Formats: sequence, C-alpha cells, structure tokens
Amino acid sequence: MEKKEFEPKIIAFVCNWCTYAGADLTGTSRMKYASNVRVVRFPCTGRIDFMLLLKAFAEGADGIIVSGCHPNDCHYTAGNFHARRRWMVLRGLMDFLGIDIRRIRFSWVSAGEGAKWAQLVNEHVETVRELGPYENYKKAAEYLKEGMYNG
Amino acid sequence: MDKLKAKLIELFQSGEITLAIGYKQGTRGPRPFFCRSASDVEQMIFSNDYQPNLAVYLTKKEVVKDEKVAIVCTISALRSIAYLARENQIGQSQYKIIHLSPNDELMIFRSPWDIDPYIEEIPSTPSEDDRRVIEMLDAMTSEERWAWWAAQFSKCIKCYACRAACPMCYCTRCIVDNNRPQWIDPWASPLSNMEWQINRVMHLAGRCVGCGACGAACPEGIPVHLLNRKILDNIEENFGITAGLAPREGAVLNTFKPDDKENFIK
Amino acid sequence: MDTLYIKKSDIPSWWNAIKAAHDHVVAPVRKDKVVEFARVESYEQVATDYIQTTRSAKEVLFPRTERLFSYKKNGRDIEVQDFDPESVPSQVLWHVRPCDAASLFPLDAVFNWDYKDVMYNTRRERTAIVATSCATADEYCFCTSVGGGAGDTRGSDILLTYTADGAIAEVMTEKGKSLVALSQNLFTEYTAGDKDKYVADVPRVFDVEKLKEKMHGMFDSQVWKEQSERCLGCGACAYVCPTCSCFDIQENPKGSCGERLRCWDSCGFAQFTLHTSGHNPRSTQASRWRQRLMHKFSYIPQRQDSLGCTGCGRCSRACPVDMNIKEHLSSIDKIQ
Amino acid sequence: MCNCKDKNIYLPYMMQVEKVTVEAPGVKTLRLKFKNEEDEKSFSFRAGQFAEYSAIGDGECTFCIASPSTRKGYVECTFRQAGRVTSSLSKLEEGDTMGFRGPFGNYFPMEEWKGKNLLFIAGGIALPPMRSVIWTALDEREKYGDVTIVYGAKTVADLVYKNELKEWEDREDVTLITTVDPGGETPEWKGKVGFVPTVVGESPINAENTIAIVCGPPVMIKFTFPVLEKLGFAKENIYTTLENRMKCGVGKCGRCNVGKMYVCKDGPVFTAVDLAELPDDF
Repeated sequence: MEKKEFEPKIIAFVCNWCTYAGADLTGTSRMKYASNVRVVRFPCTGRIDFMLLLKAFAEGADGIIVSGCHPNDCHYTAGNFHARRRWMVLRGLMDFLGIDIRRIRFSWVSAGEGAKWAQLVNEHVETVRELGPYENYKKAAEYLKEGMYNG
Repeated sequence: MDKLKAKLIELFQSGEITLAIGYKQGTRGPRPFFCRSASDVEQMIFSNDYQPNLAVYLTKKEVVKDEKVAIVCTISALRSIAYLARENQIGQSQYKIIHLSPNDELMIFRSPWDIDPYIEEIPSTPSEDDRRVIEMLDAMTSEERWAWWAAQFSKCIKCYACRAACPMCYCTRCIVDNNRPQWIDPWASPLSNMEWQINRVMHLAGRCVGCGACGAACPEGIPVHLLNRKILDNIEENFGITAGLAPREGAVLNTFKPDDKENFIK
Repeated sequence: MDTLYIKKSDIPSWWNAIKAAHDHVVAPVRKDKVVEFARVESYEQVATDYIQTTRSAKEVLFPRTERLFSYKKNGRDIEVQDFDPESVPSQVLWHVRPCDAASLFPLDAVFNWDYKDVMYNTRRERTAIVATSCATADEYCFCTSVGGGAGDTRGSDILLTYTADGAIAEVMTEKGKSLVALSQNLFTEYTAGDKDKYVADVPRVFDVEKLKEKMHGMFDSQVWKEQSERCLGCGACAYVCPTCSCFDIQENPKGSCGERLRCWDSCGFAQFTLHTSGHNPRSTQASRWRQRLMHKFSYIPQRQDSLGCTGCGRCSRACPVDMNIKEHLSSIDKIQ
Repeated sequence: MCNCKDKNIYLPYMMQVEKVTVEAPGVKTLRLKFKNEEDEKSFSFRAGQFAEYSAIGDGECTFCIASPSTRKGYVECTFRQAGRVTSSLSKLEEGDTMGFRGPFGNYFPMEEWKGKNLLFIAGGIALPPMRSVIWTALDEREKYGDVTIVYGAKTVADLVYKNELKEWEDREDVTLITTVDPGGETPEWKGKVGFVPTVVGESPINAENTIAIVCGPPVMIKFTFPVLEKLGFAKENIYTTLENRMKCGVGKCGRCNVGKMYVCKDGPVFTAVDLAELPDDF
C-alpha cells in the first residue's frame, strides 16, 4: 500500500471583521483550498492571547495561522497594532526557546481578499507538510509515561 | 559606604525612618537586611551587583505597612522603583530612596520620578557570562535550542522563586493561581514549565528592567533571566527602547506605533 | 547488621550487578551548576564532587507529579483506571546522604498515618537504599543537631563509608543483604571499627529535645515575624526538602479522558490554605513561616513520633534570600 | 474506622446523581446512589463525617455528608456554587456520574447525647452539615429530650431546605426558630429579624442537660459561643464542625493542619474546649 501523505493539522486564529469574512468570501466564491485548517474566530487580533498559540501546539496542532485586519483597518482602531507588537516580541522569544516559528504564519487578510486566504492556507499547509508533524511538542506532552514525572 | 551608614543613622535618629531595607552579610553572600535602629546600621553592606533586588519588598504590604521606610538601592532596584512608580504601585514620596553610585557617591532621591535622569545615563547590560550563553544559543539550530531549554526546564520544580524575587511580579493573584481557566498546569511538566516561563516573561515584556533577580533566585540554576534579556534585546532592536532606561513611553506592549516594522506578517 | 568491606576497584562491578538486577539505578548526577538525582546507565555518570544535591531523594518515592488514577467518560458514565502497582519499577537509590535516608521516617509516618498511601508504599517497597557517609560537610549542614549524623545508618539498607582504597559497607536490612548477595565474593568482613575517622565532623548547634519543648509554646512569639520578614514566599524550601510532603491534588482533563494528579505543594504559598470564600487562616508570610517550622519541630513530633527535619540544609542553600534554617533554629534555641 | 487498607485512598466511588434539588439561589442538594452494589453494602457513616465529592474533570470539594446516617442507600450533599468544582457539580443532572470519597473524620458523639436536649444553631449554608445530625436525631426521636433549632440566613431567599423547615415547624416535638439578617426580610416573613447570636440570646433556652451544636461562618461561631456560655452552657457541651481547606481528607496533604490537629482526622467535629486549645490559625 502506498504511504499516505502527512496531513498537517492547522489551527487558524482569525479576526471576525476581516479574515473571517475573507475566508467566507473564499467559500462563497467557490475557490478550492486545503481542508486542513480549523478556524477559530475572535473579535479582534488584539484578543488573540499568546497562550492560545501555545495551547494549539500542546493540543496537537502542527501549524498555526494568525490573521486579521490590515494596519489602519482595525474595527476597534488599534487592536491589530497592539497585536503586531505582541507578536514581534513573542516570535523572538519563541525562536529563542527553540519553538519552530516556521509553523506559525502571521498575515493580514481583509474581507475582500478571498483569494489571498486560499493562497495563504495552501502555502502554509505545504510549508507544514514539508516540516512534518510537530514531534518535539507532542513528545513534550507525553511526560507521564510511568504515571509520574520527575523531570 | 561610611556616608551611607552615617545618613541612615541620621535618619533613624531624627525619626524620619523606622525601617531601612538594605543588605548584610549572609551565609555566603549578601542577604536582605531589615534594619530597625541606628545601632544596627553598622551591619549594613552594599554593592551595586548584589541580589536580590530589594525593590521587591516595597509592594509587600505586610512588610512596609505602618513603617517609615528607607531603601538602599542598587541601580537595578532604582530602575524597578521607577517602573513601580510609573505603574502606580508606590507613592510619590512614600519611601526614602538611597543609593550609592558605582563611584561611591551617596544619592538620595526624594521621589521615584527623580530617578529617571540618573538611570537614563546607564543602560542595563547583561553580564559577560550571560552574553556568552545567549550568543551560544543564538548560534544553535532551533532543534538544539529546544533540547537545551528542555534540559533546563526539566529541573524546574515550580517553586515560583523566579516570580517571588521579581519586583515587577506584584500581582495579588497571578495567572497560575487561577483555575478558571487554568491556563498553565500547576504541576511540574515539560510543557507547563515552559508555558509558565513564556507567560512570566511576556507579562514582564517592556516592564522588566533586566536585573536578573529571577535567574539568581532559581534554586535549580535555570537561567530564566536570559529569556527576559532576550526580550529586552528584541525590544531595543524593534522599537528602539533601551533596556533599563526610564519608562517614558509606557510599557512596550501597552503602546504601539502605526509604523512599527516587522518582516514576517505576509 | 553486617559490617563488610569492598575494594574501590570492585565497586563498579558490584554496581553493574545491581544495575542488571533492577529496572533503574537512581544516583546523583551533575547537570550544569547543580547535582541532582537521576536515572543513570553507567557507574561513571555518578557525581562525586558535591556536598549535597539541590533536590532531595524524596522524589523517588513521592514524585513531583504523579497520577492517582485516570478516567474515561462514556456518555453519562465514567470508567476509572486505578493506579497499577505493577507499573512501579524496581530501583536502587545509590549514594544518598544519611540525611536523605533519615527522611524516610517522617515520610513513612505521614503516608501511613491510619490511611495507607499505596503509591508511596509500593515505591518504597521496590526501592533499595544504598547511602554514603559524608566525608565533607558545609556550613549549612546540621544533621547532628536533629538526631542524625554524617555516618548515620538510619533508613539505609546499606551505608557505604569510603576509606582510602575501598568502602565499609554496613548492611542494615534484608534488602541490603540481597544487594550484597549479587556480588557476595567481592565483600570481606570488616573489623577495624574505625569508620568514624572517614566521616565528616558536623558540629552540634542546638539540643533538639529542648528546642521541641520550647517551640511547643511559641505559637504567639514575635520571632516568626522577625525571621520571615525577608521571606519572599516562594516554594523553594519545601520543594527541595527531603521531609516536606504536603501536596496538591489536581485534575488534568483532556477531552473525555483525563487523570487526577498529585503534585508537590508548599505551606509557604499564600494560596495553600485560601478558602473559596476568601478567608485565609494563614494570611501572612509570618504565619506561614511559623507553620513551616512548627510543623517540622512541634506538630510532627507530637503526632507521628518523628521529626520533620533531617538537617540536610537544602532549604538554606536554595533560598533566594538566604533564610538559613540552622541559624534560625539556633536563634530560637537561644531565646530565653 | 479505616476500611480502605491498601486500596488506593484517592480513588473515588462512582456515584449516580439520583436527585437534584435547588435549595436557594446558587445552592443545590445532590442525592447520590452508589453505582456499584458492593460499595453500597460496605459503606456506612456517622452524622458529622465529611467526604470528598468529585466532579470528574474539575476536581474535588469537601462537604459534610448532609443526609442522616439512619437512611441507607444514598448520601446527600448541599453546596453553594462558588469555585471551579462546585460550578461543575452544579451542572450535573439526574443520571449523571460523579465521584465520592469518604466518610472521613470524626463524628458527633450522639450515643452520649441520649436523654439530653439538643439545641442546633446554624447560619446560612452551614445548615447542611447539621441536617445530618438533626434528621438522625429525629429518626430516633425517643432517644433525646427537647429539640430546638435556631437557623438564620442573610435573606429569606437564602434559607436552605425550605420544605424541611416547614416540616420541622409543623412538628410538635421540634421548636424551630428562623431568623434573617436585618434587611433580608420580605413582607410575608413571619420569623425573626436579627443576627443568629442575638436571636439565641433572646430565646428561651435552658442550658440544663442540653447539648448545643453550632455551625456557621467563623464570625457567627465567634459571637455565638460567648452567648451560649452566658446562658450557662459548659464548654464541653458546645459542639461545632470546622471547614478548613482540604485536598486529601486523610491527613496527608497538610492543608487543614491547625496546631497539632488535622481537621480531617481530629475533626471536623470539635467541642468549644478543643477549640480553645487550638492556636488561632483557622
């Protein structure tokens, strides 16, 4: 039997006002794109706490997409500016800890950019497919093998 | 040092203070010293590289309540006080802030705001050893860094000494003390040990003064302060805000500029 | 009790025999700046250049994090999977200090106080302890003040005392005998009776019997506030302590499955006794510091005929603000 | 008393929720049945003992067993929704499964109370621990003298066991005095208005040959004890039950330690004499 290709699990954290609407447009325009993504809708990218990204990996995600309104388009004026700073700081920290930041894709996708969403998802699925399952994180989650943990 | 002691004695004798928080000789190094009378001032010792950061006591009501307090500050403690004042954790003239500069000059700050011009001149820099470890880590592959930190975090026993020693970790209820939701598992485990550190340094991002008290406090010798240092470097590089200088613009993550530049949002 | 002798050059082969006969050998290992207990595969990994490990050996019997049971929800029904004693490996705890071996008394007492703790007891049963006398001690050590000593055999199955070219092996229990039996031919009788000259001299700094009696009436003393003033309220002292056994029970749900865990906790944390209503019986660090010392030196002795301290000094070494317990106890001892 | 030798003492019995009763805003009573018959057969308890109730997936909570020991086949607990576990427990419906560990701790020495008058004093959510004792006494009514119950809550809505209060009120052989804090009364309220200690002081209570059982928030206990002593109660005839934070219930986790006592092993039932000897740490 032919070996099945690895299908990465991707979690997308998106803003309600732009990217979520953009992804909707992708669908209503009948554009085809990879089905590996589970979308989680937020009121704003400013609401996307860094812990959500960590939890997605901990729960078995192989890749993450974070996307919201383009700069100056935030429904709440500045949520995406705050988010951008947070990601700039977080990304450096994650890299320093050896978390594979290639697995996290940040983007701005507006409500009108249905095609961009499809392209973004397809690209990221391919990137993560090449990287393979996120074994390091999965291994770290299996620490109670003997019913105990002492480091 | 003599000037410092003389000043403290004078403050005790005039009744201006009832408590001086400083250092005295401990088992092997310095230890925090709660000096309550002019006659005990003799035991006080000081150097700008002492740990822990004494500013941590200023937000402990149990310690400073009903006292007239003088605090003998290292440069790091001065920075912390400037930040604490900015976050409305300490009052305008609540404490006598005393400092002995590296060239042995006695300085007394009447208010936390007066600290700003002094620390503006002195950026917070990591020790040579810390710099070397950071460079070593930067040169590694991502996989190697993961393995290195995993080995470090495997020693973590979740004692939260890193939190307890930090002057800026003053929350009465920390994120790990809440169980609805329970963001971070309260028991020791590879993921939760790392998640805890990410949370700690992210909540300190732009507020941390780089004193290194967290790393110095770790009983297991995990260099958790390097994570803070990395963020300080990152902030300087991205936003041009130099580590440890007066917090003029507000905490980095509470503020933004429309033209903040990154290269990874595509 | 047998007092035997093994040559230095023979120790590795005995060690290998022990390793082969058990699932794991746990021994002190150097990790950067600290020395910690860990499973070791070869004799060379065992660290020798240290006074004390940062953490105690208690985690071998009372792990940092441990599963009490796991469960699976099926609709409205719940299926539980009990702790399986068979999952506990056989192991030898190699080169613990006498102060760690002595900690088994308070641990045994609390985990068997009326209700028997099957996890602890299973691990205890399957763990043999080869301790080693301390040839050196440091200024934090005070085992002799709390009824122990650098060459004390209590709690050990075998106590090794290293001489210039070998080790005296005091075989204390049946478990110890069976460890020796693995390489019986390597051991000879030892009759010199000069063990003490290879053991560190740890000066006695207070009389623990008097101290216990005195602390009994010291609940309302000012000393707790004075001593705890610099305490930052972290849990380092409790977590490195060989006798601290207070724990938390936590839930680890994963969808419809999950497990209930026990993990270390510390009476030094403000949250330890906090009620849901907001009421906290020990709301100040002074009351928590009092609890730590009173529990060790007054409550445990009164209830469990044991002492909650073995004088290892780990808490003092681990403390970020140098709360030196030996010094604190001595100063309590000196109060008139 | 220990019947769990060498079993995993942290493994709960599985129980089915048989009945859910809403007692007051945020307060519920769950009636639980053992899912395993063997467990049910081997189970017994005495009034005053407590147990660990678990919402599997959220954790355990400590409450006294609220049902009387004279009624077999089920146990009940009454709790106020406050934290993570009680919120999860209050979501349970009839037929759901939950965990139960117990019984733990000591109990009221009801054998010794034969022939004596019983005075129950409870405040707010502290009636449940006492309900077990009250019903145990009423189920064997002939063993005891007068039974008086003084129960107070913040408001009329906060009174729990409303049906049972009615039942006690209607019984000839029980004197029930209910009170609500000033401001907590409704126009229809026929009981007293005032704090429990005050109401106790003003009530016609005879201390002779009487046992007082007091349960309530710390502040209520603190103010009720002196009132009782003034009425002539000896300290050894005043009982209470303490509720400290607990995790294990079996004297190991260290939370409920007060002086040399462990509330989970030496309590939860204490007399005023015991309490006077305890350091002020609870």
